[in-house]
Amino acid sequence: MDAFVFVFGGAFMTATPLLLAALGELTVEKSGVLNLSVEGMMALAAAIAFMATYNTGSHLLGFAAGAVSAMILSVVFATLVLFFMANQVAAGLATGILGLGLSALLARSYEAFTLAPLSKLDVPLLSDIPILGPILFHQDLVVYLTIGIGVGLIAFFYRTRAGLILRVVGENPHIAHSLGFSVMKIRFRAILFGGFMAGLAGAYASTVLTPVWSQGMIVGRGWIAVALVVFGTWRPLRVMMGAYFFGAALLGELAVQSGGIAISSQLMTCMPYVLTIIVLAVVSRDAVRIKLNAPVSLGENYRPIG
Amino acid sequence: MMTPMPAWRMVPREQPAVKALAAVPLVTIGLTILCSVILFTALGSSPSVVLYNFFVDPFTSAYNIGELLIKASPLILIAQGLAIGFRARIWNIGAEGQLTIGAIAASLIPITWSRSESALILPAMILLGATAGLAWAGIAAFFRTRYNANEIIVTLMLNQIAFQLLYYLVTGPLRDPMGFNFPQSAPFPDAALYPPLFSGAGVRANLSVLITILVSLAAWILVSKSFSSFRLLVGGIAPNAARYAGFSGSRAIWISLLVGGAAAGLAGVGEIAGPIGKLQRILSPGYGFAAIIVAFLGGLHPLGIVMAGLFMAVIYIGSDSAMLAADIPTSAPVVFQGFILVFYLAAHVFVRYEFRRGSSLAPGRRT
Amino acid sequence: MIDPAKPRNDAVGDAERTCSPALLEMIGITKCYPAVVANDGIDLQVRPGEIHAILGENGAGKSTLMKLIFGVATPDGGEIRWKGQPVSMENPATARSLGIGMVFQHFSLFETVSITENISLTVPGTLQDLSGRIRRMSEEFGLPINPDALVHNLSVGERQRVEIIRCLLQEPELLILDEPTSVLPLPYVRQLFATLRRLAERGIAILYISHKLEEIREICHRATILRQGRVRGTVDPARTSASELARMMIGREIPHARHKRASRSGRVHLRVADLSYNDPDPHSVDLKQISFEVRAGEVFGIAGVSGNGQFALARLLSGEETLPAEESGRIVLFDKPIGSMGAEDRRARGLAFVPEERIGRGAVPDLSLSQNVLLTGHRKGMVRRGFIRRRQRDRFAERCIDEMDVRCAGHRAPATSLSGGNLQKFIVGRELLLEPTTFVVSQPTWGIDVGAAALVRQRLVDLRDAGNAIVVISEELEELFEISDRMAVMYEGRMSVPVATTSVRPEQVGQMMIGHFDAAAPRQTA
Amino acid sequence: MNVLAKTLTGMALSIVLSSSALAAEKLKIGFIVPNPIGEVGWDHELDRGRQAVAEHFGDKAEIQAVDSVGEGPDSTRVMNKMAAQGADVIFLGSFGHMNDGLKLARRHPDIAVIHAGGYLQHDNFATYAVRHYEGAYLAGMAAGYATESGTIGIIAAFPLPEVVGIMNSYVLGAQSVNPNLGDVKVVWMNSWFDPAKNKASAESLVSQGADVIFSLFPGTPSAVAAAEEMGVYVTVTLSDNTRFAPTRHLAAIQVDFRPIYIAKVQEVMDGKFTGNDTFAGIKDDAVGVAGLSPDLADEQREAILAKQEEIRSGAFHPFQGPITDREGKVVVAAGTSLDDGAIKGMNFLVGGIDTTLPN
Repeated sequence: MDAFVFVFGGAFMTATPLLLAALGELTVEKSGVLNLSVEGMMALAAAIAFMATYNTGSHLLGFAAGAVSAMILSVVFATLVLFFMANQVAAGLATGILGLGLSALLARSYEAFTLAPLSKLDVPLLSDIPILGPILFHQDLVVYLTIGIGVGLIAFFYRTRAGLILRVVGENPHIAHSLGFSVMKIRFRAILFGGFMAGLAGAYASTVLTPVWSQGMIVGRGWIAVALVVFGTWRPLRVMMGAYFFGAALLGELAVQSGGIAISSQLMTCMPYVLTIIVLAVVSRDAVRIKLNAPVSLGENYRPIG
Repeated sequence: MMTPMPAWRMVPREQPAVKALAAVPLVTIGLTILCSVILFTALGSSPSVVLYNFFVDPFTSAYNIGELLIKASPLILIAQGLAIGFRARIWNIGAEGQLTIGAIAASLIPITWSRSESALILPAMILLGATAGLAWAGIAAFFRTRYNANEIIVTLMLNQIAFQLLYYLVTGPLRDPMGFNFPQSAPFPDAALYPPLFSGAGVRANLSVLITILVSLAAWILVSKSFSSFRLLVGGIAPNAARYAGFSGSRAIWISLLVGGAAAGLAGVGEIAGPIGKLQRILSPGYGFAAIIVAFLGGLHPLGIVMAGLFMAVIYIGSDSAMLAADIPTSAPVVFQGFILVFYLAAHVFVRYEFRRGSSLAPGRRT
Repeated sequence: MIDPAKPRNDAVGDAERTCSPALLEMIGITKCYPAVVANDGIDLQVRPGEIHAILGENGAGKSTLMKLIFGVATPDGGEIRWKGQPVSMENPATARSLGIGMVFQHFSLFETVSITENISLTVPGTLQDLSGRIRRMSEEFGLPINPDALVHNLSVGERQRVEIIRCLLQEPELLILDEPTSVLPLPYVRQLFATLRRLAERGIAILYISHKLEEIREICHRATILRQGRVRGTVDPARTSASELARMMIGREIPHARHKRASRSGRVHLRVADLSYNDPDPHSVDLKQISFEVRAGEVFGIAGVSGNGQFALARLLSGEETLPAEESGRIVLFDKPIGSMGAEDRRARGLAFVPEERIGRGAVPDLSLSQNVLLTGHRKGMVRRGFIRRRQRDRFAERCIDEMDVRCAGHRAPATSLSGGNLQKFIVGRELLLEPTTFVVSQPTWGIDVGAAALVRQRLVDLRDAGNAIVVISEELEELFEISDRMAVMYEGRMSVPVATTSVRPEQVGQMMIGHFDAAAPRQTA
Repeated sequence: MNVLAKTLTGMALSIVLSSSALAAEKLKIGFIVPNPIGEVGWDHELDRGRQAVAEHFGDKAEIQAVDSVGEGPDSTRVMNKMAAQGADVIFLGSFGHMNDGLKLARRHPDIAVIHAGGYLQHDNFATYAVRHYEGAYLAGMAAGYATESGTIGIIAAFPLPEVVGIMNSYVLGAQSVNPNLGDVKVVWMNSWFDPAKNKASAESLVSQGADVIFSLFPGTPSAVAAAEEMGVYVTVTLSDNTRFAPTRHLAAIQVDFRPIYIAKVQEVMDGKFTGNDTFAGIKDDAVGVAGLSPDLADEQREAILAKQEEIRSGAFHPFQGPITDREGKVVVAAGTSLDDGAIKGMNFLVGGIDTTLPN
């Protein structure tokens, strides 16, 4: 394993929890809802998934348990914003706190337990290609599945009727309602899917990526996922590239250090954040592009009238 | 052929219901208590002991009340600043970073003049800290007004950058030369510390509490009486009307973020010149985020924020106390907080909406 | 009064139309809202192949009636019959499945998706299949559109075509059009009429909602007139004079109280010179080389169909939109360039403005009337050293309520609680109390009742008579003829040469509104 | 004074001072630990110390323990609460508790405060630390023996002096047994806690050719588990981590706070407590090497254990001159060894470490 493969191959794993959560949040935001509880949902799912996998030895059960737990939390959020019309920012933060607290409380006796790692899958023949083989075809199953989900979401948004309905609900819930679509139902499903994805992301972080449980182990990845959605201007492909870029940037920093290159490591650590701001500024300048991709009703609650 | 719809409908109230407004905290607390009884019983602790420690113990001694004030102070301070932006629908999520930068900047003075006893040190720190927090938030304002970059993301990213800057400074340039290279600055001289309000007795409440009271009073007067605040409000709830009136949108963004940043910076000064007394790697246990919740709990109203800040502080202090007295895990109070916030947000709907049976539309709506 | 339940054969020319049984029948339909009875015992019959007008003023209950037919709202009493069978319109889907299509006044189109995708939301079929059908449909009915285009990039006329095609794809037997020409430039109106006639020939019934008498007389076979939620008659519009229709619609003669004309000798208050402006909104037309001046003691009217640049011009005059500093001199107020000034600065120089949108622009819906007074009135002693003086503010609001006869629950009432007419009176009153020397008003009487409209017009004339300059932007030609001293017409971002109102006839101005600016050229006065 | 008065006074006193009267029989001991307590690591070892105190003193001590009280303004409150509840001894488990602990000690002269890792003392504020670097030398030897590529990688959080000291000692140990050792690579995580980054750091080092990695105060075992997964040897601070790398655990620096804790509590009971500093090492059984891999040859293992005894007896000092830093400057002259002050405030890197320290 050389440094190149480490950065560009490892970026897939590093990016996977970010991408899972970001694709979920993307879907939620496309429906016009801003859910800032991603960090909390990931933390709760990480805890539950870890406990499930630890006790059953099954990663599958871990992912399932994690996804369900985050979905339960997302139902709390959905109830607040869809039924009680609570401010979405506040509701997201409150639900997030609940998730963080529950994760630490429920898994407190599992502190610093570890799991057997998930084995990597070699794609026959392809993984033997020099450099590209180990980068692209020597990853764990979830990495491939995540990319699959991303591609599936692209198809969903831009090739299916349901995806179209979701997008238009995010653009204008009033018109969507007048055309007979249930804004509430669609938004609820989107929020639930966001919870599901954040759950997978948390489960991946604790049962595959690290694989260790520690309180607070999500350390801001949920927030990065939220940022990635804006960074990718609400386009799944760009979000996927952004997540990969972010993963590569995080690992690149470590590779540069372990290669003994003398750049201030703190400066390197800041780079992904600085770059996010710069890229955001560049893409946001094009108001038409933002207008065509950003869900116009993002953050506004909708109450059907009549 | 008529199909009467007997379903309940939410109808927005024309004015917030005063009765509901009073009921919200009661409903919230009632639900939270119910929930915590279940939670703490499940954890094997006596709910009554826990609840006593949560809600009564914080008021039982001068020391505890002092702690309450010193805990509430940064929360209220930051929330007052943030609320100004939130009313104008400008979402500053970066108070934590602004607090950090404010603290770093203010610490430069006592670190540079570590033996000074000048009475100017403290005012200079306050000024520098607030300015630095303001400038840090100003970055987000710049990107928003100049490049239309979403301020939520920019302020979030600026948080991370501020933390890295702090780590770099306390492990490098600003660390105490006499401190065995530990990651912290030299302790500040007394002239750089907020004087305690009640000398002796170990009560830590200090000048920052007074500053918070003053800022809250100022915020109250400004929000209820000032024209600037009216401009910001209009910009938030009816942007086209603000445009029509000639209230500048970018000015609202600048004011919102700068005021929020300055308040957070001031809170940062309050921490390093108060309970901490030096620059260290951890300055705030998430005040910047908790303050967002305080702002909303307080209904974005200055007086409400004071109440909400005190309430949050009670929970914090109470949880420390409950941890020791009832032997509950450290994370339990966080869950407790989460429940309170969720219940509050749910209960608050009754202030803004009333529930009616029937299928009628909003009143007065004709087509 | 004609009983619509018993069709009058002599009312309609075409024998086939009259003889066929009713497609849609409404019997005693009633719909109440908490504050008002919007529809009161409405009876209506629509037959296949007829273009049936629903004529009425704003607030007469037209739109409510359409919503009941289309299932957007449900009636409180009465019966709807479709092809003779009682039906219950639960929701728009029910209506659509029966064969009813509706084109709303405000289009139900999503900006960020293509025409085909928009249509696919309500019409079944694969995108590819739909795209082909849209293309065929657009050729068949002379409604040219490109199915793959994003709605975002479409003009208003194109959007309306999309809406119509969307309805037609569902093969409706009844098509409802709500104020279809209110947003349509005149050439598109011609095209629309041609399309509608073609549809009617194929046996599709059309319900045409409008308050524009000439249009109805031109295209509709029958007209049902509504006033205050009740049917006031069903007539053959082609055989009924415009004034008769108007009388039925308004309930009395149109007040033709012409105001005394002003002598045009005052100094120039407002001068616009060679103003061009690229509207960043791609659906709006750009302004091209607009020039005019307004003098003390005159009302200057700007006519034109919506969507020809009037509203962008209004924003540029009010200061909601500003010009770059080097172009500031294109708008001059009392010899002072103001083009790059903000709205507040212009107001301080005596320019007041009433926008066409009342809720959310002219007034903040959730705030009280007192607070709404602050929006523009803060210079009138309501703010001292940055602080609001409540007493002065409230007194101002009360004066405004008094002088304009605003019906409300006092100055603490939120703006939303006022009816459209009362809110407009309040906003106009507020701006008048600023004692402007130059007053720009956009759509002063749009959607308000006749009484309120008359009061507003009277106040504008009073302000003129006091020696001030007034600009009125309106789509209502009658209104402009009533109060303006000179007028110009806007068409596709250009403005005609202004003419004296007394020197033109409405027909000439109508020609100008479709771009024939030379229609009144020989007698121009500028 | 008559009997009645004596009785009344006694009753009053016993009511007023009931808690302290009880405390006279039972010593109330509070423990504050900065993080959640796991299976290994700092907080685990601190907690082991607490358990030892509980066992050793049995009925004579009443124990109160709180974990996850990090540094920051809130730790003060927990300390004060303990003090208010009549604690006689308070153990503070984080360097970050120093200033608040000191204030507490000043305010409550009757409470013995015992603080981990600080450098300031007071009459009733004692500090303790362990000579981690001694064990690091031994773990470094194991790394020197085990590396085949000659490349060792170190993962550390932030360049704190203790960390630098451990790193130096470790590298010196490795160099002492392996003359072919190449430059030691270092990744600074710049994060106090991030399991995923910890693991990625290990992978990064391995990708650069390291076949032995050293996880230095990681706060999480994820790098150790990663080493097992990648098949490289791992050495680690604080606790024996064999459970996380059953086949690849090369050596651990095992710290043991138990002797220090018991000694301190005994001092308090005997009234001999003073605000001194304890810097305990192998000699005091507070540090040692543990979890040595069976892959090490017997003579290698013996050499390591022999070196441990040399350090115990004082015959050997890891920072024994001559030692040169990265630039080749002599930082410890031949024939001398660093004193404790210099060790605790170490701010240079010995030659052969490929990284930089902030100034």
